Amino acid sequence: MSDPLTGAHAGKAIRLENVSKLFGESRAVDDVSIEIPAGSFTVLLGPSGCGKSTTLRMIAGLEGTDEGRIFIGGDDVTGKPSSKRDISMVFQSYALFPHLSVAENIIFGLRVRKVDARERREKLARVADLLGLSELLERKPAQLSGGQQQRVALGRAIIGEKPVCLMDEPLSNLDAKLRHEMRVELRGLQQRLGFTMVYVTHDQVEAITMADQVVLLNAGRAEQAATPRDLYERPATPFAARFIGTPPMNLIPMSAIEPLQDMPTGLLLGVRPEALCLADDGGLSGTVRSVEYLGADTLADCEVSGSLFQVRLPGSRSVSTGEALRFTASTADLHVFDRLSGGRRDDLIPEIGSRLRPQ
Amino acid sequence: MSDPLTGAHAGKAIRLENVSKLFGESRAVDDVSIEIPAGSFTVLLGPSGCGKSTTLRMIAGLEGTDEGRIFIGGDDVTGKPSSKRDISMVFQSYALFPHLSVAENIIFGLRVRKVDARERREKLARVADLLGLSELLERKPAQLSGGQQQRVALGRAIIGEKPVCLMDEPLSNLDAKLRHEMRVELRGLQQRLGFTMVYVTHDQVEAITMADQVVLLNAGRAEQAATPRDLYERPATPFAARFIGTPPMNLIPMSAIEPLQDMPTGLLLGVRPEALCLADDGGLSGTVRSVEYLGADTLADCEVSGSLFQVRLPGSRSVSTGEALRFTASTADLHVFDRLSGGRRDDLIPEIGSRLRPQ
Amino acid sequence: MSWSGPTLDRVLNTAAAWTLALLWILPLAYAIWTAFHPAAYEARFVLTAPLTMDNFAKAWSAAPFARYFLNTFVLVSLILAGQFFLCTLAAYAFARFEFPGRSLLFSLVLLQLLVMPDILIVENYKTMRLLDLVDTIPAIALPYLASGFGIFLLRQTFMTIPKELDEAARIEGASFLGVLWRVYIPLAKPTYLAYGLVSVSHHWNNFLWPLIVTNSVDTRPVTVGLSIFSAIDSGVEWSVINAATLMTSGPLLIAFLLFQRQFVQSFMRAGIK
Amino acid sequence: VDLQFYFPVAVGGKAADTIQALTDEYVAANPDVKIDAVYAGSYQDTVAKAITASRGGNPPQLSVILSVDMFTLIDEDLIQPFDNYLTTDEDKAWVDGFYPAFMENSQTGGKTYGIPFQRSTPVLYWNKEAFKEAGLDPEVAPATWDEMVEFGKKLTKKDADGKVSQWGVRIPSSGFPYWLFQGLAIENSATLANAEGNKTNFDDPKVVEALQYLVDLSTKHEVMAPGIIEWGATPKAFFEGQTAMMWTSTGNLTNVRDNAPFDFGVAMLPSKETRGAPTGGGNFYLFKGASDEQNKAAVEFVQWITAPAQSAKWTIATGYVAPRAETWETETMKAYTADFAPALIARDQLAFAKAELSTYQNQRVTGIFNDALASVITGKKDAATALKEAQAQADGILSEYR
Amino acid sequence: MRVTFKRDWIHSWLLLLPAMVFLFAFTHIPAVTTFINSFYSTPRGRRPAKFIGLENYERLWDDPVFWKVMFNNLWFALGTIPLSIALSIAMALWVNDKLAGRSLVRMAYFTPTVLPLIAVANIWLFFYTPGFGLFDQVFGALFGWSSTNWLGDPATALNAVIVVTVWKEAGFFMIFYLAALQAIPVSLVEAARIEGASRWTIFWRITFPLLMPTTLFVSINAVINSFRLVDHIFILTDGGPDNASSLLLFYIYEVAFRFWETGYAATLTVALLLLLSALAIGQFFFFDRKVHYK
Ligand SMILES: Nc1ncnc2c1ncn2[C@@H]1O[C@H](COP(=O)(O)OP(=O)(O)OP(=O)(O)O)[C@@H](O)[C@H]1O
Ligand SMILES: Nc1ncnc2c1ncn2[C@@H]1O[C@H](COP(=O)(O)OP(=O)(O)OP(=O)(O)O)[C@@H](O)[C@H]1O
Ligand SMILES: [Mg+2]
Ligand SMILES: [Mg+2]
Repeated sequence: MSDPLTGAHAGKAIRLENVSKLFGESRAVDDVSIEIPAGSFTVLLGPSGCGKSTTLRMIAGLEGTDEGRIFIGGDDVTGKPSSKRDISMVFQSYALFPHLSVAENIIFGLRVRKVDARERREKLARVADLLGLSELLERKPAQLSGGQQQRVALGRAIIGEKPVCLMDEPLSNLDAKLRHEMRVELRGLQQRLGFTMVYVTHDQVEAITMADQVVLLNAGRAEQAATPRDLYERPATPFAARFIGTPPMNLIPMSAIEPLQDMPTGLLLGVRPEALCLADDGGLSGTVRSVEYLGADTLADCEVSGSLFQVRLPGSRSVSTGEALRFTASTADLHVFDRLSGGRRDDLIPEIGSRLRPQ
Repeated sequence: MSDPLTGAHAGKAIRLENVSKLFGESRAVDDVSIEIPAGSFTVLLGPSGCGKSTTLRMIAGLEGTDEGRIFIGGDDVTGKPSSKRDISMVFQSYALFPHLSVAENIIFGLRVRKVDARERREKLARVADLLGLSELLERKPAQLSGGQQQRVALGRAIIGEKPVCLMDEPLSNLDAKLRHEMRVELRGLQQRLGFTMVYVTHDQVEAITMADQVVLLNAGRAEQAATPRDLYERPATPFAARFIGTPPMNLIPMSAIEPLQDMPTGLLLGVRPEALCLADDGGLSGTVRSVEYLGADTLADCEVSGSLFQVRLPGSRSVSTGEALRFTASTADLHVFDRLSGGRRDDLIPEIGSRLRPQ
Repeated sequence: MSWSGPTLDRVLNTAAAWTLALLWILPLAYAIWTAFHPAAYEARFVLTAPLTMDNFAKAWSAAPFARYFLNTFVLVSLILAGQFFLCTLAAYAFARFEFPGRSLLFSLVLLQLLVMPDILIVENYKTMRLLDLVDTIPAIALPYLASGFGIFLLRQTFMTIPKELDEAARIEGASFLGVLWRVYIPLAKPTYLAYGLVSVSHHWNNFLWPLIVTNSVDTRPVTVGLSIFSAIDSGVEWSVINAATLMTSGPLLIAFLLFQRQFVQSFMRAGIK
Repeated sequence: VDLQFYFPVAVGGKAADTIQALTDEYVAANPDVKIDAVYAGSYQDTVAKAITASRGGNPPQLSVILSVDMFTLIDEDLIQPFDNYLTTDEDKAWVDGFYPAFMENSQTGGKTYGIPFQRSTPVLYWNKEAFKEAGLDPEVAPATWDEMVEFGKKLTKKDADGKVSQWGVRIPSSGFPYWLFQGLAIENSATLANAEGNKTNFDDPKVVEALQYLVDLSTKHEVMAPGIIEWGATPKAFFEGQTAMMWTSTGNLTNVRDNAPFDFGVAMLPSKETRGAPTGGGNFYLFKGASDEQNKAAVEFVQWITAPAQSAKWTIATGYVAPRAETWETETMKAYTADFAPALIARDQLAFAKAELSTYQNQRVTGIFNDALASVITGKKDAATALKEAQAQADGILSEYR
Repeated sequence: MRVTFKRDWIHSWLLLLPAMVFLFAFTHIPAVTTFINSFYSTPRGRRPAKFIGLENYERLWDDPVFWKVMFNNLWFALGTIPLSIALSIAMALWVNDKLAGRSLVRMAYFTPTVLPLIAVANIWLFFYTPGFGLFDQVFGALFGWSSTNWLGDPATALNAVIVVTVWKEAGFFMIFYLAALQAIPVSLVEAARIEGASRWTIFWRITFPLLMPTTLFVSINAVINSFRLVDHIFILTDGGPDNASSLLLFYIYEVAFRFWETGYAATLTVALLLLLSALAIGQFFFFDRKVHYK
């Protein structure tokens, strides 16, 4: 096929080596090292203020680094200006040029690089086609809906066929339906074109559905880098355990659970609401404190000897506050963390699992 | 208890009688009649552009009505200006006064109504306490996070103890976590204080989790008004069926389903992805076309003789494209719609259920 | 724009900015030089030149400046208050209401940008005479109160204020004037500041109309006092003129120096989040 | 009686103070009269203010305005002759007591419209040190046009590049070039306008010759800077040694005495066919629209302020030429001139002085003349053509007044 | 809704009433009177004004000074407007950037706005004076130039006046540009940088187009000012030599307040107004295509 936009531009790997960024006294990014394989879709995930944008902007060269080095495709780009890094970027606010038409917005970079008119036209046609923008090329950004603006920003980023594309919460201004559509579209595009994607979001659903690799950041530090499934199934820290999954994982000090009170202190037991199943007898017994009906599911907060466990039940199972429930979980769904070191204690899981088994 | 903010101000009922609104030629709201019981939490739900905001703004008096009449607490308020309708409102953008401190924002209405300083102080203290804003009273809105701004807007709305509170997508600018927290908080507050809430959203999760009554709007007309559970379990129209529930209900023409091909034409079979269970044999058999991993769940699109069914599976069950699956659903989970009249055909369900039962 | 070290580009820009700044401040620098040195050093710039306050003394005694200052202050305040009041009301109407005659009236306002009151001196003098206001401070102020520029500027600002704020205030029970007072005016503060500065500096320096319409020391502004030193049969005495200039525009310069940070920052904060 | 009286100031702040002081003195002595002396800006501003106020129906009773604006004010029908209130023989004698040169601009059609008050005349100032340096007798000023050229050549200092550090003479020509030029014209026995103010003689060959001489000073003889020469900067140029001689108003006497860092002399303007100079400055005018009583009081005030004692104070404070011979006879004046002899030169020159150019629609006609002079001085036109065109335009304007 | 509409109308008319009273009393009625006067002869004491139809306009057509002044004014406008706007943009960009000593520089740019033009004109008079004036001293010392009679030579007089005007105006316009620059989102500039644009490209392709609404506003002001700012001419050149530096308003002032030909002055005023309106309207049309409004 003669379409140069399809798989023609191979991605480049990105490496951050002990990168830090200070704003005044505070370390917005603190000694972060990340490996981003060429052609991968990597998501930087974390709560607001954890340094995701700052990290991304350092990769883009919009922000200088205070410590450490950054490599793109093996070249040290630490001191290079953005315009020399051969990357593209989509901003949260899209940063479309309001005075330029959609077409002019998309080919802005080509114009800057003095690509000749014929080539510009051809590429524009292809990109517009790909993104379904062909009808809108003459409009101004203000005349577009949010999703269409999003696509224009995307078009501007991919037309240059840069090996690396950076995105900072590109979907956060869209409504839920559109967000879902764009997720699928973005992921498809990246796979088709093969560039390296670094994608910032604080929305774990986005991260989990799109990423090859998720880098979880917390307070300026990299907490865990893993595939979405690993992150969900084997979160490395209590923070990761609570951050990934809605509703979040139940994380209870063992000292608060009767059968486990003689375990070493400082341990946390983790179990996801959806991993808890109702049992007729055995397991833990609790009282329903509050109920949230979600249609497909119902969430029940159950109190078990002073601690609250959240349990996900099918929407059709109606429960009411005050009701007594018994529930259990399979050993494979248990997580144990050491509160002090912050790490997993997988060695303890069989022991704990057996203790919680209905006697 | 001497707290006048707790249950002191009873809500007022709201009635819309054949209300219409024209913008030029187009009917943004078209002959809508709604009953909103006093003290209820009523959600106006619908896709973008369906006329939710316009309806709400007519209730608020910010927009005139072209036809029909509006009653609040039995009084015809159709011609009255907003300032005379004794309501409060929270805007999507919060509409906090950027030049005023949090405290001044909250007591804005009291000042306008020349409530004396002592009373203002007392009420402010109580509201701030209630919403956890006591530490922030001196800040300017720009110095607050989205969630805090939200609370300030809420404070401004409730301090006046108005019998009616209107909200236009108040949570749409917040991130997922915060949205969840605020939902619980808002609902609690309304129940505690007892005012009538009219709440606009396009997010069905919000509607379902919070509402006593959901009014579903579509293209300027009221499609269905019901409790969330009714709406989920017995949607009145194909539109309601697809709009409520994520992922949306599978809605397939019967003619495309082999065992049902001899049913009357123009019928649609509806079944929710979460109502489909894997079966070892019998039921429908299909091939997995695509898979979306969501952590707790996995969504699989299965092709059954040309039609796509979406099936929700537990996250732990790994499926891959190309795999063959068999699934079934209980008769109680089936919905049948007449495409022409747009109504339910519950009479046909037993028949269809039996046909789909594994033979 | 934060990143990047001291590049050549940046050095050149800084140098150019400073050069221009020096050129721009030259007249003021010269005024200061001559005002504090004897007349003999008007055209000779030697560092050893003796300092003197004589020029100020001479300038001060040439006219009742104390009274003139007071008059100017009253005049400028009056104009500013009047302009703020009239322009605010008119701008509010143009920015937020639909009413018949709107575009016609607005073009009449814009017309005032073109028709300078300075050309209409004779007609306006007749009006003042008719109103029996000749030789009063209000007479100096009246022709300038309804300023097309002010109305235009405030209208633009009001139009940028989000409509929800207006609506929120109305829901809270504010009347249409209440909305103006509690929402629009506070949010347009930077514009008021900028416009105020421009207006004050313009009217502080206005000369011909005040001279013609006033007769007595009790009503005249400082510029009339200043004019004693210019247009002189006996040649320009720069040291005295400049001393007088510094004296008369001193308060403005100092006010700007004091407020410039606030002034510029409030401009920057004008964007509403 | 209430009187309002506008006055301009053209020689610095002291003038305003002096007028105010004199007025106060008069009011103190005549409690039934109240005089409101209004400072009205420059001459230009004063006439604008007076006319605006009159048209607005609020004229002053009395105003000091340029003597040359007499015809304009008559034309506007704003002023009345003093004669109505100068009926006694004594009064008539008083009018005759002013120097005739000043009265030329103050009377027309046999009526007296203006009473000379702040009057001046141009004189030549020279730098004695520069003369000495150039090998000239420092005590002798050039007496003729030729001498001025001759001296000027000696006084002009040029360096190798042709850069001039000191010019010989400086005759300013900005703003109102006609005034000093008129000195040259009079010296060449030319009259620029008739006494009725309705005919000019701009294209008189003698005028052309005078203008040619002025231009030659720069172009041919190179003793004066080329182009328009700024009036206001002239004294400073003199102090700075930029020029060894300058022509300027007697109004500068005090300034030069106070600020010249060298010994200087003051002389009459040099002669061609005759000595000569125009007069200049402002007269009192009596405005219409006042009551008889006010007019009488106004005339009495004018008589008082031009009386020797007051006039002497005024002259000493400002450097203006006292317009009556008797003033110069007072002890104060004698003491002053003994101390500062140059003050006498202006008075002596009055014998040769003529009326300043003044016609109907005066500002417009002189405007035309000024433009013509400027165009010749800047080399845009030759003298004869420019003056001829100016004359034609002036005729166009003045014909209706004949 | 009809009810509220009516209420809005009355509110707006009431709001506008005070301003309109003043506008009519001191601008529109006098302006109309002026217009009517332009068809009458100048009243002179003994001869009242009489209707003379278009005679004043014929005179204007034949008046060489009018055409000269008109030409001067065009040159003046061409000299001041682009230069002061360009300088003010440069100033705003500099002052908006992180520049060493930013507030001092900003202050320097702004001083001309605060100083009275009449007083400042005297200072410039000194700068321009041949021989001992500042420019001659500086240029003489630096380049060995011989003295130049800036104000006394018809070739340079108007340009000298232009320099003073640009000096006076640029700082004033800078303020508007500064405010406009603050309103441009930083991310736009960053996006352009990522696309590889140089500072120069960013300015011409992004910043400058986004400043267009401000440029429209400023340039209309500049056009009006180029016909209005004449105070300094009184002191610097008095319109000379031979009207070389006279501008339309200065000429109107001369005709009205020196020659006292009010009829003709009214005619000139009408001409000025027509010209200004034409320019202002023309500007709107010219810019309207290029201006991007938010
Ligand atoms: N220009 C700046 N000056 C000072 N501090 C800054 C600046 N930019 C960011 N910070 C701080 O650095 C930290 C990290 O900011 P960053 O924008 O990278 O967070 P983020 O993870 O992108 O958050 P969000 O999800 O809210 O966008 C925050 O504490 C923030 O306050
Ligand atoms: N001021 C207006 N002028 C013209 N049309 C309008 C105006 N306001 C709304 N509309 C139109 O009326 C219809 C209903 O708009 P409305 O804002 O009520 O929708 P909505 O349900 O609130 O949508 P959203 O979820 O996007 O806020 C839309 O088609 C919209 O384009
Ligand atoms: Mg961020
Ligand atoms: Mg809406």
